[in-house]
Amino acid sequence: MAYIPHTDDDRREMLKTIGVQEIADLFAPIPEEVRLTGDLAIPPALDEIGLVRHLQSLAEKNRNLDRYLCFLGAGIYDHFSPAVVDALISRGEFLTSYTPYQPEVSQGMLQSIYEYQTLICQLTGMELANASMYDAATAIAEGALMAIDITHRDTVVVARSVHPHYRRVLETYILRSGFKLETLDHDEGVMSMGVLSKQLSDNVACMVVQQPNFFGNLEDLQTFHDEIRKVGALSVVCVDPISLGLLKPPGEFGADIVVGEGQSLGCSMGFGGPLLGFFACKREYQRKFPGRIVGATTDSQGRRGFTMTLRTREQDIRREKATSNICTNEALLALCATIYLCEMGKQGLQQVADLCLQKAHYAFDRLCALAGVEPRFQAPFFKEFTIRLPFAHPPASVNQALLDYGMIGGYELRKFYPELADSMILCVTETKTREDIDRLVSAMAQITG
Amino acid sequence: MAYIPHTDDDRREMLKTIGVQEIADLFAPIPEEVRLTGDLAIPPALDEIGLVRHLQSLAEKNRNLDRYLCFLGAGIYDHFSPAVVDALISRGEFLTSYTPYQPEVSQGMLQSIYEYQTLICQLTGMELANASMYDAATAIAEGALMAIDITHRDTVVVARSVHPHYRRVLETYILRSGFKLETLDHDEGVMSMGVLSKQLSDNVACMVVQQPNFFGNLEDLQTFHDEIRKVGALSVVCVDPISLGLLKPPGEFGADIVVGEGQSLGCSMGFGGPLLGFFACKREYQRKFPGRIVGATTDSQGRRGFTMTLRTREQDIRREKATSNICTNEALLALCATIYLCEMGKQGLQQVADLCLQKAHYAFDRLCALAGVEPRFQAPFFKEFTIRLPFAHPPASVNQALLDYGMIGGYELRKFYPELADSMILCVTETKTREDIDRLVSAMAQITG
Amino acid sequence: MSDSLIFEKSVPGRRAANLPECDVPRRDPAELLGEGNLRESLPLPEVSELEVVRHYTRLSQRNYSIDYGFYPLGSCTMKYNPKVNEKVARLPGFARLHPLQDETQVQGALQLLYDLHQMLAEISGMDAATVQPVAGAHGELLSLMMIHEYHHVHGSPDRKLVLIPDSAHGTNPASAARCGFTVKSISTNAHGLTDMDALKAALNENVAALMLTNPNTVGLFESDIVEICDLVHQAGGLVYCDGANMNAMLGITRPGDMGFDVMHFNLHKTFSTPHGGGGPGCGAIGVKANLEPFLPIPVVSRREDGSYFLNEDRPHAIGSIHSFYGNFLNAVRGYAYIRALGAKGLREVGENAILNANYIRARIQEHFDIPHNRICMHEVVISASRQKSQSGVRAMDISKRLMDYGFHPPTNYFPLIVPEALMIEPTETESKQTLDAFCDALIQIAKEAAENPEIVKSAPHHTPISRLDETAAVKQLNVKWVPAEA
Amino acid sequence: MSDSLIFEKSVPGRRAANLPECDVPRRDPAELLGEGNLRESLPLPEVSELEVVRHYTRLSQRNYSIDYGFYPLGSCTMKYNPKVNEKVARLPGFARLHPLQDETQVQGALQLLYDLHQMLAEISGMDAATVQPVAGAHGELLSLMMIHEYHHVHGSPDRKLVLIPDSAHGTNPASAARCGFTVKSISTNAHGLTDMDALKAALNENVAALMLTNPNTVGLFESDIVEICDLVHQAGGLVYCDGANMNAMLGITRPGDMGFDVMHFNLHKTFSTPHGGGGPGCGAIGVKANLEPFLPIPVVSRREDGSYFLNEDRPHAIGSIHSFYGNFLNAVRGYAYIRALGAKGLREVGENAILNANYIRARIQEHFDIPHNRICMHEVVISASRQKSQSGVRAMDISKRLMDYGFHPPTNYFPLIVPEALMIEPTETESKQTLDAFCDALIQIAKEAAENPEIVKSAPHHTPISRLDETAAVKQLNVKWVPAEA
Ligand SMILES: Cc1ncc(COP(=O)(O)O)c(C=O)c1O
Ligand SMILES: Cc1ncc(COP(=O)(O)O)c(C=O)c1O
Repeated sequence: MAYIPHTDDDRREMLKTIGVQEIADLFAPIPEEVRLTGDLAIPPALDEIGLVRHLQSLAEKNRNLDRYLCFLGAGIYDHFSPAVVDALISRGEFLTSYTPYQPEVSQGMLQSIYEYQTLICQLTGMELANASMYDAATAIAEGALMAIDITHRDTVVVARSVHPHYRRVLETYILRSGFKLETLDHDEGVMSMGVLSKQLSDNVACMVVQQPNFFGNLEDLQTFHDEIRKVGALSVVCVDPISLGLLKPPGEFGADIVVGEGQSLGCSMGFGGPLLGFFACKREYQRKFPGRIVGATTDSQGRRGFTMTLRTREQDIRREKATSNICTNEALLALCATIYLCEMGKQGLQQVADLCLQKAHYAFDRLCALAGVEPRFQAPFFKEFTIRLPFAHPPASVNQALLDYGMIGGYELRKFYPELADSMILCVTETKTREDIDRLVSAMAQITG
Repeated sequence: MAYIPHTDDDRREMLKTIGVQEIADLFAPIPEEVRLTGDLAIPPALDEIGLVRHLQSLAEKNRNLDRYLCFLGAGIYDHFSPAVVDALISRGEFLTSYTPYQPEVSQGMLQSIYEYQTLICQLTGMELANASMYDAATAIAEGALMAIDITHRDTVVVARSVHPHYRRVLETYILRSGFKLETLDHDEGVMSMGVLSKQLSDNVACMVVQQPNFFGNLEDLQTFHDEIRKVGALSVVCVDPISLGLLKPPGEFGADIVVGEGQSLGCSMGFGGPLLGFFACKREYQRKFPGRIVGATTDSQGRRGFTMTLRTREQDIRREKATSNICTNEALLALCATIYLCEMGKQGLQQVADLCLQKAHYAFDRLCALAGVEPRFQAPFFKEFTIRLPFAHPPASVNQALLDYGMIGGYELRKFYPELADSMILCVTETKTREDIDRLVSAMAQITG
Repeated sequence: MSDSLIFEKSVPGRRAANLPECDVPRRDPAELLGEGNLRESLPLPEVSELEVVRHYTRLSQRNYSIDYGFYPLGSCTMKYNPKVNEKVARLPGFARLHPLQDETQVQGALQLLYDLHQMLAEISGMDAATVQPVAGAHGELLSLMMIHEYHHVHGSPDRKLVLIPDSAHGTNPASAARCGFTVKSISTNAHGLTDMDALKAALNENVAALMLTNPNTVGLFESDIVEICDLVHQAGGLVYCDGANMNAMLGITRPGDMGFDVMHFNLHKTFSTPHGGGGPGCGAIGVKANLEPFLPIPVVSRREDGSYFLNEDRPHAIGSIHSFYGNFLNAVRGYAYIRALGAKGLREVGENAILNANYIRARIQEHFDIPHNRICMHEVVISASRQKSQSGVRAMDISKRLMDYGFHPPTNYFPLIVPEALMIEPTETESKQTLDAFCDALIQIAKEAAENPEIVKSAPHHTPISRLDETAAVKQLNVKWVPAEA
Repeated sequence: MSDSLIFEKSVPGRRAANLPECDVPRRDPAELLGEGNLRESLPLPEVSELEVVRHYTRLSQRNYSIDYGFYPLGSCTMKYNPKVNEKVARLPGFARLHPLQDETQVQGALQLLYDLHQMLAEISGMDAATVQPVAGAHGELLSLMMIHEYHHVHGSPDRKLVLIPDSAHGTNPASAARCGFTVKSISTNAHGLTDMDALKAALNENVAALMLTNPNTVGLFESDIVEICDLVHQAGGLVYCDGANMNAMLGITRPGDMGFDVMHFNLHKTFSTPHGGGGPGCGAIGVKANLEPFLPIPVVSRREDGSYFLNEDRPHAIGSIHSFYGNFLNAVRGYAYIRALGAKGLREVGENAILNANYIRARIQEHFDIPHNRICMHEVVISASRQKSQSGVRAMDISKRLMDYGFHPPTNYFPLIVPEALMIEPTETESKQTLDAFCDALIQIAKEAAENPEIVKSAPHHTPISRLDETAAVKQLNVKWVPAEA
């Protein structure tokens, strides 16, 4: 049962037209020695009833966030996705189309990509945005490689306050491409400008920074850009798109390349995938940026139409000289973000950002009022903050205890930041009510009391 | 927040165009004395996040059948609905359209109604089917009133082996329309032809029978039709559409009116609604049947098109002389049944019916092998059967116990059939595996052991 | 190009559904069911799943809808159907619930019904409500049965007369007849309102009830409503409100306060549950205390301990009109809509529905006859009489031409008392831009009717099919596909 | 008519989302974030929810898809995307799961990944697999990084050369360059297969790997594959299989058995996960034991007690190429597809994909040049050279004309080695009727090219827009909307 419509008569007629006796005759080009004789050793076929029951039983083995209050962020966020988003992206015309190579029959996808590119520029304050990258990590890596290509320099510097998983992927891409990667340590949870100026040199192609950074703190982007401009290095700024409802967009600090994770823009958490890497840069790099892009033009009757453009940078034409090897991207997630941003609109995104800010600070203030719980850093923060827990109640055990209160606790910093083993990052979004936060605080009080 | 797009500027301009100062001026025609002064006393508005959480909490208070094995039938069935059904009926073009009054822009709905009518005729062996009725109960009632209209007789007879809720609705409709209703008792779970022939007379407009009947047993439709024809009464046969994958369709017994509940055809249980009453009859009654109907015709260029037809029977034109007062019907459920029947197709529906038959008999045989559990009747059955339980373990207590085994037990007959208070009707459909049935049997063994 | 029928794509032996093998020992169906009970053939179509998806995806693209564009079908309140309601109606806790499960297992569902009934009563100024009726007409039928029982219990079973304005929707007289009442039509006066003299003349001890639509089907508020109700009550009759036009009253006024004894709501109009191509709906009714005892069983009741149950201990109940408890999943959608809006949101709906209708009236009044060109409620009824007399262009022609401009036509030829009627109901969820574009189109069509009537009479020109031969559709009745004789 | 942009429908002050009020004491954002960090304005559009629904519903209707019609885009395997996979991918147990939840809370997700890796390895004849790459190109990149590390660890870090057939997809050379390799093109012989002499000539101790697509992009099986692998291995290189065309091999043959060391799958081609307008995909890779140590972290491992965990204790891992574990919800869809088909179903896919491609080849061979007109695998590559020489009609013109017949065109101008290439991949889920209708259209277009070339050169005629000015799209680059200067 493989969704195949052919009846025996169909097959007979088709074999006759082809001029062979039976299907196996069509395997002639396949050397005998590599033809399978028996069935593949995989479980027997499941009918649709059995399949759904099996998948439901696997899903039931997971503790999902419809049943637990989630205060865990660190790159994937429990933001609210309005019902209209999934209702529209699940329409077959979007879901089951492919890259819009033929514009005359794909204006639906092409126009929505053009609208996505516009929204990302509006959000980030940049001049040009591509159709999408795999995720924030690979968007950072491709941005860094683009900076190397533009500056012809061989070294990338990344702040240690950038998400450790992003830094791991950046390292893999940069080292495997034969270039160098240096890390600038954090100082009390933010980049230290003093150390930065010392560590920069004229072989630095670009510096990667995250705003807000991994600990939730705001970096000083103005001084950062002043410093790197002194050595002619480009900036790659990874942003939280929800924060841009309130925060000054990186474009206004003169950022060269702005990337980020678009999961927060209406996409499901999906155990970490699929995700959406958005990518924007200055107009002057229009020959250098990776990925696809859609442009507006007109048809023979002067009607406006949209088409994939600047194609000569791409792999199917430039092959080894292409600006990136990306072909299939995260198009449906970009559509998801597009519909989310239109549904939120100007006032909605500001309101979501403000709700996150207010609730995170309400939680922070009430938690830090508990004996034994202290703020880990002093820097301003947006929707995530780092707290230090009492010695007797390390993050892992607190999180274990929180589970019994029906909550998923914060990110345990021990693994990538040994020096912060006693601390965890908590995240509070618009989906948490005051009562939810109060329940967290009372649970923490009891656990660490 | 009521999905209203107007800005203050919009409202100002519109009031100016209308020529009034403020909105309240438009309430002038509403007498002062009946104008509300304060707010309605209903709970404050919920934002979408709060709304979904609230509805989820209400839903969580119910024990749903994704978490319990359901052996309860009695009119609403846990049949399998392929994913393709909900995927297609939730498309906005079907979901948010209304009755296709304007054919040129509604061919999608009109053609699918024409296809629905064809499928119901193919299933029931009848010549004409309408676009849908509210549910099986009202379809029976309207069928009986149609028979009264055709025969000019004033009495309807209904077999007591018809679903008690259907009989209650039939009684409400018939008595409230000023006609008479008589009930023919069952004899060992089926109609007794002897009693039938005695009770029939020439003031009987029609007799209502259900196949399989409420107890799951097969009635003798051939003799039934022979008997009622003797007194010139019409037949109203209520059928289980899944059983028609195997059973001879009522049309082949010369049934006049065939109705039934279409929920089994891919529609969700939804705590008893919305449902689908299908309605079919002989071609000769084309002036008399209730509800809407779609016919094929051609447009000015000879292209085939579909349109609502035989309109003059309907309420918007015939008013008090209409064949029924129905306007809004169960159109989307009819589309659901249409897609279900195409997805199952000839072989699929036969297979579903056969699976139900085989599994119901497997369960019946194994249960009746238990000490203390006996078949209540001897008649052949399709997917439901009635068993008698030991005195010490009445149906209600057995069902209560089954809950702890993660199962929803059978229909307790006590309420409408006091003489069968010791019995329950169990239903086994294609959604139950052999292992599920074995679990039921072992649970029953322990409970009644 | 018209798409072929699913049956014309069928190929013997083709399969779609992926069904399980039989995992229990098989027995011969003939032995289990009796040879005579088995069908020889099952002539259903045989197509693949991809063909099913393509067939109905393509059909959906040839079906106008609210999600596609402006759908001003008068008296149907084609407002935006919120997607969040579809999401919550599909929660397993609601969709995967059997109606005969023990009450202890369905407390969430019963609580929702109970709370919805309370809110509907409050919104309408009634004392109780039930969502058992699944459509407006079904609610009319139930109400008339209860009125019939009321008079019976109050010793005047011979009140056989139901007064119905000539402008009423066809379901009103049809429902009355269905309950064994005789219908007497009440004329509409020159102002488009109920003719008080005709009413007074018709009132006597035989009158069981007056069925009144308010705002009426000419889109006007029955300003004498309080006096009308008093008159009927003094004559011993009850007053029924057809609540199809409730959208204009939300948060502004209430039928209960006007003196109505019973009314039906259309959740699939006023409370945004989707019309689904013609259904399912929900025709809940609200009743004053005098009619409460006659509500159909089961009634959702609440015990002291806060638990809910299906109460059938109701001696005066008129019986039941549905196999279970009505269209529950539409009750979930209506409940979600009311909880999302709250009192303030409901009032906004009423205000903006009335604003939008009057805006359209103001913008097109020079171009079309408006029988009663004064403040209207949620819909405006115009007439194409001027066009008809000048160039023979009729209401239907204007409707067909509107399709070429990308709009779904208004309701045609209703109410019957307005010649060449076009009933336009914008609803509150349409933007000013959309209303302006619609008015511009109507004004353009009025111009075409005057200068180039042919293009209007032969419309539509930009639809998958042109006008259909309706007479042939009746004469050569073809209501099901039959395979061509082999 | 083209639909206006969402930005052109924006009206200041309009709102869609229904968001909560702030239920905690508000503090001044400037005080919390620092004045200098606040943006002055947020120029996002302001529309209503109904406008969002209508805008994207109308846009979707102007977008060709598999759900709408035949989509024979070569090398993309546009087979039916089962709706059941969308249903299970939306279960809260998968969609509402955070990747950093403790392992004990996500055992169902880890088990699914573990079992999927096992099944992919078995299907491809490899020893291990990972779904961390989110597209084929991403899988290529990962594989080349692992090949690079493999040579490094085996003492030949200077193997800098990757041999790639001239017919390969552009992602192959782009990925190789991205890993610091130099690319050497291997020519295709007159039979459309790898030129063995050219290969032998190119093989030396500098060769890190051969990247080969099998079946190749001319739709033919590389019959010398076993010898090819041996040759490369003897020269100390590894052999990478571009598995984009795996649909032809399912259940029939396996890359692992041919000698390949590593391959990528495209779950969004072979295993039916939807293409989503260009993504998301899943470019899982399969590796032989020799490359297993270099798999990216974390690796989904299983303990003796049957529990699953994310294993980062992998000293030779090349690092990570994704922020978490790949496109998990597409892994769920791929997993569901394989479990639905089982071994027999997978074989049926391979057989019928090959049958359908050869049927099209046989039906149109008289009308178009077919460079290698012998048994093909899952796709057939034809050339419009005959038409071009006779009437100047090019492959692109034929593609545009196919739109007028209601079909999505095949892939154009790929592989580059076939002039005026049209790559047709029907997949196994299309019916004989659809294939016949497509072939009839192609034959009709061939006739038109001969008798009335203009109609083909000026196509498409029945699409929302005609051919676009691609040059202007580059010259007057307009890649975002900007508000008209006030
Ligand atoms: C004024 C009026 N009354 C009653 C009805 C009947 O309601 P339903 O279609 O829900 O049966 C309608 C339906 O359109 C109507 O417009
Ligand atoms: C032959 C071939 N190789 C590689 C790829 C790249 O795969 P993806 O688009 O998933 O990155 C493609 C994609 O179309 C292809 O056809």
